[in-house]
Amino acid sequence: MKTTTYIEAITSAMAEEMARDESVFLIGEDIGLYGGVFKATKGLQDKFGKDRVIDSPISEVYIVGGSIGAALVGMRPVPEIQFADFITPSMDQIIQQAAKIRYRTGGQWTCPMTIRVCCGGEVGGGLYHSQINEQWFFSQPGLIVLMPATPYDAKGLLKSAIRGDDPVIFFEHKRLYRSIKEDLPDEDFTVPIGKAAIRKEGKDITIVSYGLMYHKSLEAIESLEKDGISVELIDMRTLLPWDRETIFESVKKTSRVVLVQENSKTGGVMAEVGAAISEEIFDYLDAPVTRVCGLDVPMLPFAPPLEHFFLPNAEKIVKAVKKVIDY
Amino acid sequence: MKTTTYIEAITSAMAEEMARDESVFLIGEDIGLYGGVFKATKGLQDKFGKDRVIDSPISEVYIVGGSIGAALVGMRPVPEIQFADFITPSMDQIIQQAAKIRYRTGGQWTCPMTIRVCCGGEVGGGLYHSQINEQWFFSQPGLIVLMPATPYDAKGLLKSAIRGDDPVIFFEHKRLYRSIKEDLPDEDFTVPIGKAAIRKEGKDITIVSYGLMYHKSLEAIESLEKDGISVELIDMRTLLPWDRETIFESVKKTSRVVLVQENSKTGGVMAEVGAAISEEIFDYLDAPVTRVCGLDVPMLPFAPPLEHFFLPNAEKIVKAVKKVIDY
Amino acid sequence: MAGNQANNKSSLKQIGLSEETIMGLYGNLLKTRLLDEKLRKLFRQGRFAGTYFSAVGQEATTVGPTYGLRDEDIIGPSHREIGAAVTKGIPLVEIIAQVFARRNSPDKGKSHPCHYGSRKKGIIHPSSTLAGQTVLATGCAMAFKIQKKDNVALAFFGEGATSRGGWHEALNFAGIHKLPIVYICQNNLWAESVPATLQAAIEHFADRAKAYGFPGVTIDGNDIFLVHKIAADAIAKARKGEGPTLIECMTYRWYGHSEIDPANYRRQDEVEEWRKKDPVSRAEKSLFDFGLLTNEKREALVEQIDQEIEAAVQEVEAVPYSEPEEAYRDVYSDNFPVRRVEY
Amino acid sequence: MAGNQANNKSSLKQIGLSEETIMGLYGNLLKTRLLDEKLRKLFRQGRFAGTYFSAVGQEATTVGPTYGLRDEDIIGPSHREIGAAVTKGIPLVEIIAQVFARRNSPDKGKSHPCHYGSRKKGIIHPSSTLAGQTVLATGCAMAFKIQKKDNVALAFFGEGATSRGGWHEALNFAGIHKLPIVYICQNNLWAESVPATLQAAIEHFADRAKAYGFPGVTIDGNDIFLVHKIAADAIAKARKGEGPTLIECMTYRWYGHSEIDPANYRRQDEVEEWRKKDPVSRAEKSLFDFGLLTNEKREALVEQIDQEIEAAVQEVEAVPYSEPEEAYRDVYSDNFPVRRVEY
Ligand SMILES: Cc1ncc(C[n+]2csc(CCOP(=O)(O)OP(=O)(O)O)c2C)c(N)n1
Ligand SMILES: Cc1ncc(C[n+]2csc(CCOP(=O)(O)OP(=O)(O)O)c2C)c(N)n1
Ligand SMILES: [Mg+2]
Ligand SMILES: [Mg+2]
Repeated sequence: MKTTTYIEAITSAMAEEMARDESVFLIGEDIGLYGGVFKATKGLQDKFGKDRVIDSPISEVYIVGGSIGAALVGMRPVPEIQFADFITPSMDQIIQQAAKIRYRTGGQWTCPMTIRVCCGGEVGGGLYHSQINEQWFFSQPGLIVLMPATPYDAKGLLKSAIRGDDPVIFFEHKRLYRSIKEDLPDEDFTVPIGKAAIRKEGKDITIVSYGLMYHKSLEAIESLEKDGISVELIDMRTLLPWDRETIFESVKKTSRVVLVQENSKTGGVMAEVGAAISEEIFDYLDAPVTRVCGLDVPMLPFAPPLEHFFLPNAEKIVKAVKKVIDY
Repeated sequence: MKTTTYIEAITSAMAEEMARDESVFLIGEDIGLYGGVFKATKGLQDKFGKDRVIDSPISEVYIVGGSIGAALVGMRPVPEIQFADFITPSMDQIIQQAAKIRYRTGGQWTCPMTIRVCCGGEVGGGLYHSQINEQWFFSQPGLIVLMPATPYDAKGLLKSAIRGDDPVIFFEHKRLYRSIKEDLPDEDFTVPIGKAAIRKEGKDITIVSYGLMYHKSLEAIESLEKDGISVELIDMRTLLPWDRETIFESVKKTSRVVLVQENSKTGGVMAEVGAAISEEIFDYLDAPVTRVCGLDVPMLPFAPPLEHFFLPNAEKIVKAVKKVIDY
Repeated sequence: MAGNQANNKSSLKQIGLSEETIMGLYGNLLKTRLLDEKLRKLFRQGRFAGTYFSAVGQEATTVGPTYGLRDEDIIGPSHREIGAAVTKGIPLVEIIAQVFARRNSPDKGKSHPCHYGSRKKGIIHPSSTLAGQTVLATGCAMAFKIQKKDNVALAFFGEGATSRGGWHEALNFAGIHKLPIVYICQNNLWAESVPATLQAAIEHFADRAKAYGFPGVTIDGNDIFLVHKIAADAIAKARKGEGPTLIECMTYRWYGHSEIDPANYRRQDEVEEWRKKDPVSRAEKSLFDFGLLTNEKREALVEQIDQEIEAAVQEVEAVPYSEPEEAYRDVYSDNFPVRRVEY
Repeated sequence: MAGNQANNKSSLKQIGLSEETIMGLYGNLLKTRLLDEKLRKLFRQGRFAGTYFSAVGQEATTVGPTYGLRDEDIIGPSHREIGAAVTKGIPLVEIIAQVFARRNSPDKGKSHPCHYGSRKKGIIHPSSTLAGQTVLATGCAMAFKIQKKDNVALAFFGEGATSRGGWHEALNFAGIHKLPIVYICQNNLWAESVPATLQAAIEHFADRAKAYGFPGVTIDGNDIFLVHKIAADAIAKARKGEGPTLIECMTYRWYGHSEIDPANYRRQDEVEEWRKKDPVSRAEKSLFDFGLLTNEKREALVEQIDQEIEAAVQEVEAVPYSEPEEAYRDVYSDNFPVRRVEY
């Protein structure tokens, strides 16, 4: 067992997978000598050489598109997008190539690629260093979309992604990189893609969240329990394909649900989760499916009070839960 | 009054706005001499010259990004993206620049630009000539997203878009270009952005749709009425900001709703509409909010039976409506 | 006679290619032409859906570079690479099944006609987004370098596609890392209706290589022997780890952008002029000169190929489309089946 | 003395710029330097949030081209263009208020520090996506051409940003349409931690202009007078409708990529070497030689500017942040207010 931060979990997952399988390689901006702007790839170029840890030019189209090409001929690329804000130039390659090459070729070509994307707010990053943009990939069949909230999941899911045969968008929340630690087993382990985690059982209401919002929800629960409200807390972990069964079972049990999402509300992942709950287990609901989300303004303005106002937090979650409980 | 097809409505809107305001200009691939691959810009280069109807190189980044720049200094660009499938390279410019320049500058710079995007299936276009991708823009605050279903709306909304001061993604459904006609007034008219249209009043159930799916829903209604089901039919027209009031009022009245969307289901526009209905008018619902959508596979496979299987149609809508009615 | 033969031998020598190569190039060129003309006709008869992009007039630019490649060498094509499909050896029935989108197509009818590809034969099925496969092929070349394999990648694209940002990013990367890739630009003077003069302010797109630190060369793209030699040299160089080359082949498409395009943006005399530079008749003229071909031999060859094509078309047309349920397959690996929807 | 003066006059003449221009350039250069060093310090003291990108060492590349522009000329900057903001005349208080993200900033605290912009002064606030403003500025130049105005656009970017696809698309379009724009590449040898040798296989990024059919030139970017002259000529040419120019300014950033970067990927001797080429002291040396500056005059100037800066900082720091509700504003025009959410 070793106490490990979220970012160390990611680094070690890459190091172990690279040692295990020589077809795994990394490409991205500043990931080599520098070890990445957040140091996620620290030491890896020393260990695995410049051929397997490639400092790319500022070319997000190529970082992803070149990785797809390499994946077609036997490699398992792990490209890094330095900030989720800069994934927009790669949309063409992700959507039109990675997500569809298996489909359009009737399964002849496959794309085992894991794009690591550093994302998320509450770091004073403003409009261009706080974005997530997970909803775009969530709506694209052919992609796997992951967002771990804990070091264990970060390591286990990243390993599953790298070993898998599908293109994965792997979101890492930069606010979590150094703020959370966990004891991780020394032996090799993976976390299955497609399974949500019930982090806490409860009976009055279900909270569904992912990424940083899982931690905000945890915070909210402390205060809610003081008021005698028993919350079941689900961390989605895999966004696509999302784990309907686990979420539905929980909501069937509690009959009430609050969905928490960091990104702007309209058209987000929780819109789907909410719509699906209403569509498929309507009869079990005793109150409206309620969302706590970022504001419907560009994610997110720079000045600290504006950033704070934009983001969901424990206080907002508590209020929403109480409203649903009192419904 | 003149009988006008959907595409003629679009052409005439551009011609009239260009005559009215010299800051309006067009840029896109094959739009000049050739008049566009669907002939939407036919005759406009002859009329307004090469400076105002610009045949661009194959550069979707520039087509949009250059238009944004021009918009900043007093122009009202109307760039064309030849197929919605090819809008992916422009995502960076649309999301990071157009949608956010007003916001990030505290309102100093504005971007009055209308991106015309030819979209949609049921034309034998396969994976790369059938896409819509409206959900990406629908989830981006700062953008206006329109999709007319009739010639009147096509003309009136396009004019509103061009005259407005916000960046607009204007989806034109290629299946409708020549398949529908309508008598249009000779005098100038506009259609307000942000207002849905109640196309038909009814009392048993509400169908909400847009674009080609509005027409599929109309078809479905014919058969439903024979079975004595009275349907209220709403055409969203504006996707962002969507007209919650009109939709909510209708569903409050009918207590039942079916949402019809051409694109894949997961993470689509109707997820938001469904989630919002469940969230905000929960008590009025007598049955689950039900969606009829494209399959959750890449939109869409080429072979005719596969394309047909992918798309919603009147038959599927009828079945879904009956299920909701019988609930 | 003897003198004549000696003469032929010497011109054969001059051309610097073996008889086998010359005949191989010609055979593929002719097959490509006949298949393409046949498919055009079938499309016009409504025998298959979608659309059709003819490459008639520019076959030498695809057959020439492809001839002699290994199966493991990768091609990243665009929409006019029927010649690469034929030459790299995708069976006729597979090519045609893909065009007809039938159940026996290896893609099961999911891809567009003209998006020729084959995993087995190392051709990446294109997405329609232009220059997309240029980026992917560059990534394949990057992989070959990491894997220390001496495979090469070949990317095909029109002059129009060079305006795309992704194209720039790919060539820039290939230059930095001296990747084993050869870029073939088919400059046919038009991108759909847009002339090359509105695509760039330079006359020769090979000049773009200067921005990436590797050589670019402009050649007569309708001389199949020249195209093959220049490309083969560049491929050999790439295989040795000496970096990429950009080859601009000047050529022309005889027909519309696709079969529904009347192409009346072009002047008729321009079309006529280029038809005179027909790569097939030019190759034949050389073969006649070399004594490698006679009219009779040619006719026999044509008839044989036509029969092969006809047989393949008949075989394909007898096969139905995939059943609708096929739409659910190949979205993910088997671990993640797609949820079925019932109404 | 008299002889000395005559000497100075002749070297002044040699340099080909008026005394007013020389002093104007120097004044802006010095002000930029002092402001930049001050902001670095303030950031290190935790006086403002976010991050800070210093441009110390490369000020001549922004001050030189910007000096003499009209308000209506447009600048598309990146993240090291504090010199353009100062020189084009954004008031100090506005610049600092933006860095501090205060309520009195024209952007109301929404943009990132160093994303300097001003509608009034014709500088487009950058998005962080590199080369983004290169595309926008090219669009402005396109508009000027349509509007038949003789305004010009100036785009600034580092050598790293030239690897982006959008950069290629913009320059390609500018070449085709001979747009009134000048592209300034600040080649400071590094893009964050990545050396220019991993950014492209060419030594000089000016060579990329060849791909777009307009001239590219590489110059000493730390000689403010040279930078100004070369840029002014290119701007004049663009204004006359004679098309774009790409100017590569060789320069260097003294400090880290941002203030949190120790920049230990660079060799110390490289840094030392470039510090010797300091654009400010080089300008001063010329001014001393010309007899336009003395040590006393310089000190007085420094003190005056420092006081101005200090006053502006104090003014700004007294202003609070915007109230939270401000987050809802400026999403759309007034027609489309954003829905408020209450929990
Ligand atoms: C990104 C993108 N934009 C637009 C199109 C539509 N389109 C298909 S082919 C074509 C012209 C291609 O010209 P060129 O690259 O010269 O190839 P050619 O057709 O001449 O062989 C266009 C604009 C596309 N497929 N992809
Ligand atoms: C599209 C995009 N990718 C990555 C980044 C992160 N990033 C910010 S500055 C920078 C390096 C820029 O290098 P260069 O263009 O040479 O400018 P310099 O910092 O040297 O002035 C990088 C990679 C970004 N802002 N945008
Ligand atoms: Mg062409
Ligand atoms: Mg640099």
